[in-house]
Amino acid sequence: MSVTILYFARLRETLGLAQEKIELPAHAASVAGLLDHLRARGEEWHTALAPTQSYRVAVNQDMADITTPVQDGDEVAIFPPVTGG
Amino acid sequence: MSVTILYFARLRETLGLAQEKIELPAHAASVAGLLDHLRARGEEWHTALAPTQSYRVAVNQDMADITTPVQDGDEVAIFPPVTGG
Amino acid sequence: MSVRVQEADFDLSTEIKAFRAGRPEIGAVAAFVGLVRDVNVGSAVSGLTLEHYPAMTQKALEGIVAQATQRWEIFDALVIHRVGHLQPMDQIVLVAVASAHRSEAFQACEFIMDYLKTQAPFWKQEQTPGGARWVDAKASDDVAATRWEKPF
Amino acid sequence: MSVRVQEADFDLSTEIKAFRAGRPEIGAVAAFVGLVRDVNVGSAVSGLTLEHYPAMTQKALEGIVAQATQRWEIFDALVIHRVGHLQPMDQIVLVAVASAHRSEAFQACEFIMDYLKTQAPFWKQEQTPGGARWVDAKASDDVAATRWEKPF
Repeated sequence: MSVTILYFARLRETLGLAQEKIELPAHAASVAGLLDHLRARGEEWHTALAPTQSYRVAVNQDMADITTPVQDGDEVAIFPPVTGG
Repeated sequence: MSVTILYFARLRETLGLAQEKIELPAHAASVAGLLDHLRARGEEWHTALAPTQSYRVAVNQDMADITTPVQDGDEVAIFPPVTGG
Repeated sequence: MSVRVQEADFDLSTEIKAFRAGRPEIGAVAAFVGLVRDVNVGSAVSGLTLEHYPAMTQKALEGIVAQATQRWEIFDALVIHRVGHLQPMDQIVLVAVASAHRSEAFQACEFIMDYLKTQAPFWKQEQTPGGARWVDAKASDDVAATRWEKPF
Repeated sequence: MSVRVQEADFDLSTEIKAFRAGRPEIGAVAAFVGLVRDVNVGSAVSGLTLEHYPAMTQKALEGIVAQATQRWEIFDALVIHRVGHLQPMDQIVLVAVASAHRSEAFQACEFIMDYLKTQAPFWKQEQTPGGARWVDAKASDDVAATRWEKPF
């Protein structure tokens, strides 16, 4: 299935990427599965998205957690804790 | 001793008086003494200034209670609970 | 610290701009505006007259602001309170507090309003279809002021 | 309910006037303005860039305001948040809440700010003498947001 991923702020700079479209295997159809899939890309991804790092994930513009399902056509955003206001 | 008394809002209307200067006997030199002195003026005063009524007293523009001393030249104000803001 | 009692209306932007001019250390301004409502305690209100005790008002308000300044880390506080004749939707009072961070500004602003409501010598008389009537103090205002006495 | 994300500055009086126009049932407006400080975490700050996630920002802010509206008896709430390049003393955010009485307006206004700080997808990058740096989220903001989860 096809998923759009957006990266923001410091995470966008660390990973050198603002947006991508990926094919996600059906067995990875959750935020946890998607993160595992991305971490497998190598050291930089493994470190930036380690569970001990502070970051947030939104699925279709709603705050999500690792159990949130990811479906074909979803927009997933990964970003540092927010600092507006 | 000479004391200026100010009345405000509903109390001013009830007593029909905005301001007066009175001679207060030395034995009445506190808010409690002053109130007793005023209550002795008659039924209307006795009722309006009964301890069960809701009103406040300020001495020299500071909120006071019945133990607050009253001295020669003081300005005492008697008024309903405040309703600003 | 600035405290003003006046008949004239005030402009929020003008007051807040003057209040924080040249002070880039301010990160937060909490403000409260009290307004004349067209209904109160079940009656239509066509107007309001605010009476006060001039010699005491300024002193009482400055005392309240001084307490807030001692209690919270704030840079400054502003109080403007109107007196005289007002109509529904008119502004009655402005309290603004400036600080580095928002929590202190919110707390000090609410504290000043709660104390102003119970300590500052203002009285409201409303014009209603049944005639003029003095507004009674609310027990809820005493409760609101009392909660600041708790240690924290 | 009105939520706006914009690069342009806003005028406090204009916004509050529009917000409460023709609504004489409003007795209280609590407002908060967040400003760019010239110093943060020990460094001089010469400017700020605010990035956001446009598709999510509006939805997140409307969700926060909807929660406040369900939770407190308020008439209306307004949120304006700026994005792009800002300088010290510039306005960043305005939150205003209108209600009949002050307590609800204060609480809902602070609630919206606390949730905005932890839930709305904005990120600040500061320009300092040591270069640009992303602002870290504050643990104190998480604590501030958590306290609204308590029953009351």
